[in-house]
Amino acid sequence: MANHSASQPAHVQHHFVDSDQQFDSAKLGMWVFLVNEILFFGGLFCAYIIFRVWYPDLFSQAALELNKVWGGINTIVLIGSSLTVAMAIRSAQRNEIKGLRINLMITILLACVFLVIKYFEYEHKLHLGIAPGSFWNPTPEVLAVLDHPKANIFFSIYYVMTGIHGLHVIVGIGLMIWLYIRAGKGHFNSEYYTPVEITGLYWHLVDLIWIFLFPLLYLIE
Amino acid sequence: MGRLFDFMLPENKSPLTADSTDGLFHFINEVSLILLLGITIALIYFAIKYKRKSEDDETPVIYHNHALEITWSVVPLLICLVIFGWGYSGWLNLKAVPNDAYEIHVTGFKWNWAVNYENGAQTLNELHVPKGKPVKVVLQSRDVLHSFFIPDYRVKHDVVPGRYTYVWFQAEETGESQIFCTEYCGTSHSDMLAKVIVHEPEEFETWLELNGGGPSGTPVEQGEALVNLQGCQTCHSLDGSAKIGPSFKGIWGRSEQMTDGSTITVDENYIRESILYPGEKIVAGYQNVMTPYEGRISDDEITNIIEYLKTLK
Amino acid sequence: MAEVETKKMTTLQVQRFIPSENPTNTYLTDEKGVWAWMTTVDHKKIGLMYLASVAFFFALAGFLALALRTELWTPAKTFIEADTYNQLFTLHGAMMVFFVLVPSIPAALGNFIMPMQLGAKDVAFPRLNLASFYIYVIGAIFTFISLYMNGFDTGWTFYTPYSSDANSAGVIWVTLGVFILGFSSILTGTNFITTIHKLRAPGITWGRLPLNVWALYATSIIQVLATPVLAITILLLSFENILDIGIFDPALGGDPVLYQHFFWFYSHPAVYIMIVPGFGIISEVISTFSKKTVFGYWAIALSSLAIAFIGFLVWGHHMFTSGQSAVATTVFSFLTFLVGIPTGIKILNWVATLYKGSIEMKTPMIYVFIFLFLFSIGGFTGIMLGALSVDIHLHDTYYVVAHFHYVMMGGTLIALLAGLHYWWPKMTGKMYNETLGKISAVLIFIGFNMTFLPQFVMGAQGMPRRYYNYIDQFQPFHQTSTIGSYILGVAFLIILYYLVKSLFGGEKAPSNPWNSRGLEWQSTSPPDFHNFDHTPVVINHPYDYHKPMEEFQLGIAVSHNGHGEHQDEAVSEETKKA
Amino acid sequence: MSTTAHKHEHHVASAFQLWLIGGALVVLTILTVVVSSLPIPAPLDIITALSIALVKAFLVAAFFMGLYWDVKFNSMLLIGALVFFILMVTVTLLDTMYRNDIVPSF
Repeated sequence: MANHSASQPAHVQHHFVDSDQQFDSAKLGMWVFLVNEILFFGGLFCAYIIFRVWYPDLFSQAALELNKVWGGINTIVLIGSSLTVAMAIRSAQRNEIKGLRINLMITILLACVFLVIKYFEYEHKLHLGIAPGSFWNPTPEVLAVLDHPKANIFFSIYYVMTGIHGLHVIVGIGLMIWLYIRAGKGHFNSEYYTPVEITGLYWHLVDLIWIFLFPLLYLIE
Repeated sequence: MGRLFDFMLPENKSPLTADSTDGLFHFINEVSLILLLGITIALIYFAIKYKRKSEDDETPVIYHNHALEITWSVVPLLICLVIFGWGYSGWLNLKAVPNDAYEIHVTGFKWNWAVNYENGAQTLNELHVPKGKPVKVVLQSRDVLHSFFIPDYRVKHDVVPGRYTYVWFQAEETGESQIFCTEYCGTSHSDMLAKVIVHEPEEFETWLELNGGGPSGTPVEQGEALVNLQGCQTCHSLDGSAKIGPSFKGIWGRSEQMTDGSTITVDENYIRESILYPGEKIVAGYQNVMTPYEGRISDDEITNIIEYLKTLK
Repeated sequence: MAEVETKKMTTLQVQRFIPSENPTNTYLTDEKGVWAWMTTVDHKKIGLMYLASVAFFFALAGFLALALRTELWTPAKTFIEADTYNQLFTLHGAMMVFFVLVPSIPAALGNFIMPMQLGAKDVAFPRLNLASFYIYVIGAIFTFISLYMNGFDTGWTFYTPYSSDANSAGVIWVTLGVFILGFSSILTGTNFITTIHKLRAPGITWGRLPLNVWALYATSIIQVLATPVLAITILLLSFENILDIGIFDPALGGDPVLYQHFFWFYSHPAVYIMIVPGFGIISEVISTFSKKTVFGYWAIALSSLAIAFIGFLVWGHHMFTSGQSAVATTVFSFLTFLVGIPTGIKILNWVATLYKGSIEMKTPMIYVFIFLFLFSIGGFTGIMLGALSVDIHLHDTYYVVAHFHYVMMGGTLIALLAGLHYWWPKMTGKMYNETLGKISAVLIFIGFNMTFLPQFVMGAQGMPRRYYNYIDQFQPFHQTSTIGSYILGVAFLIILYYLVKSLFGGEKAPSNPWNSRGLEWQSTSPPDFHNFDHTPVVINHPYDYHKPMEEFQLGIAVSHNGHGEHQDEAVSEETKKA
Repeated sequence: MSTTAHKHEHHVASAFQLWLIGGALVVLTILTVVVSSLPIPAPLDIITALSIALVKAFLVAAFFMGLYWDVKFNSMLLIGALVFFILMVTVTLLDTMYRNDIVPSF
């Protein structure tokens, strides 16, 4: 039987040689998972590109219905949260648990702000009857700007892309709360902060996706 | 010609579209058979020749053999390139419709093929074509994906809702050929069959003349013709048996229980609604599967159908 | 167990470890009880749980197949209605693909064997491994709920707009089930890639990786890259059903052919997810039973990766008649032939491995021979279907049905059977009845060919697939096929019988019954909870049958957590000794 | 590769650097919104917007996600994912861009 050597810290699982191997494995595993995420969203971007190539007019018209100021503010909110996550990792690396918790808290708040803004955007659009697929039932004012037979498809793509992205934000908030609690229990230090690191990677990817969603949906007119 | 794998293919009735396909089919089969025999013989020979004599058998260390490996990579590659080129040219031929092709429209819908000719003649599940003349069949679908397949001519194409697709062929002998639907389309997918009926050219002209100009006769006769053309009996029997939908027998004036619990007596307006918007009221025990006829049928035609249904006591 | 002193060392000394023939403490005795099994993070137990689930679904879907074949005995109705038939073939396909073939080799056998072949104690993320098993279970539950909700009759491909039409509660549940199932596959792939990168024992360089591990590596890459696209496709399809978003529905302005692109972008590579791990098993078994170095190690290893890569670019060959553009069709056809080449190379390498070997026709080896024959036919008919003009004629006929059964059943399942018989003594510590094993292998061969050879003929004659009724001329073919399927059924029952029997009354298996040089055979049968009671050190190629067994039984006594840090020193020192 | 020979120190980014990257990202976001309001002709506006997005993505991946200091294999994974995404899009476009539907003549 293999036995744990007393020289290894408690967080190292039995099948790893040492802390480094465990950290590298976790990080590699997370990157492989991010590859998944990229191709998952890749399918949506692919649908976007194909419909855009088919109906370029539709996309430039429909983008007018999206508020680029709020979209831009949301982009900055998300970038800010990415920055605070990076700062949180830095705090963990430097053994500053207080800083870690503060940064995590700011990240959670910014993510909530993002969702609230998103909620009002959705709310506004649904109010105007700008709904996906067969629920497409726009008011005359909208039709005056956007009279395209495939407009419902654009908004299907819009809702699915931003909706799934929003879902990722919600999952991210959950993870951050989990980290916040664990940090409070003193689980993390400069030797062991793997969960913070890999959640950070996830959060940055959510940011990355939005960095592309924003110009593709809001700005191309 | 009498080739080894002739037994696998149906009779070739449209050489212009089928010859290239058949030639390639035979070529691949023959090459594959030779290679498969080679592999099999090698396997059996090695298994016998190098059967284990004792647990201490020594085996040679052979990591690789460049000459051999290059041979068995390059030769199959070359064969594959030949096959690709051959298949590609045959396929281009299937796509390139001759300019003088006679055009016929075929609409696939659950679970029939409606055929429309240039002079307004219509048939259901019968594709009448002249012999010795290229025919282009323009395909469209009313509901879901179907696929139009005539094995005797080696042609097939998916029938896609919202788009037109086509196949062409040139039948060289009179007689009948089978048409299949090869894209799964629901309950009666396997009954979505039709026949190509090849006529002598003059005979075809006569047939076309006779059937052109749309239905005629009394409203009841016209209604019956329409019900036949639309393939209504695929789902609605005339003998009282329940199929996909309720039977037409005795439908007029019948009281039907709906899925929402209400009861409706079949009258003109109910029939009209059920043809145009079949999803509105569903008879209990049946599914909502019928394609709406809104925009595909005129009020006069509906009236004729109603007159016909009244006669089905 | 080998008696070794644990020492603190800077340079590692290598000792010989001869696995005990009478292990007292194995992974099977370590944790007992249902709860311990259900919550275990041991890759071996999780592998066995997958194996049991896969066997369950295989039995279920196989039973459905027999029902389908029985229905096809006569051209019209034999004993079930058209709607039932349509649901059964859909369920047969969906279950065989998503619940049997995809997880069969990687998640069941791979989970058990791969960490042992690496000399690791477990996969990189054991808890994730358990999670993916339960995700698989949840996916299965969703599928059963779907059956309760009127079922689904769309075919396993879920083509739109048929699948997005009305009355589709069953479709929504099953698509969500497949969506969930996808994550099981993704997590397994993620886990394996990390394990292969980070947890190799000292001395296992990329050049000494067993071919089974190479195959699983290629498989995992495909899983990671392709499965998320299935997830998003199937999610969009669910949205299509629930919310009518219309991206794939022509009635709302979408494009049904786009769905096919999305679907096959996963589902074609998925074919390689199913077959490539089978290649790995064949390489292992063929070298063990011919007691000879594998011919063309790198050719076999790298052709797996080549297949994985090119396999991503050929999905459109499922769509030659769909109305996709001529340019795309041409490109897809061309690339399809390119993917045939590495596959052909593999087959010839295996045949060449037999040359001048010391061949022992044990049950696993018989399956390898069956594999080589059946898979070759599957490959040749694949070339036939890749040829554009011929595919137009053969598309969606029984020819295609026969082709993919030759590849998926004649390939993957036969390879699975080879692997199962090969590793059975290691997994259970028991030997199965060799005679019955050989009899059932021959029965499978006969039954299989009887079932599917006639389907090539009737397919080429024009018999379309997914037909409940058929025209009379095809009846003799269908009847031969049905009889063949019964023979297959009997053969599988025999296998089930003697495997289960071996568990309870089987002869005790030695630690290395086949005299393999593979690392997984240098442990006890069944293995220790931690696979090895030492850290294995590898200095030879896994197929170096010309070297004595002693050189394959090396290891260092456990130091910190199991693995040595200084692999280079260890290897060089041992090389000097040898 | 299986085990690392030395215990390596994880890179700790400097706070200044992180703030700098964050600032750059905000500036680029404002820039891309402003540029989108300018009357730039059709293909160029997409190219500008996407170029800015790519620069932002690079900054996030390289510095926030630490790829710049990380083992190269992780960068390879990211690039590999993008390559497969691009393959997926281009090959699908081979179909969708070159379909020409025939129009019925009667």
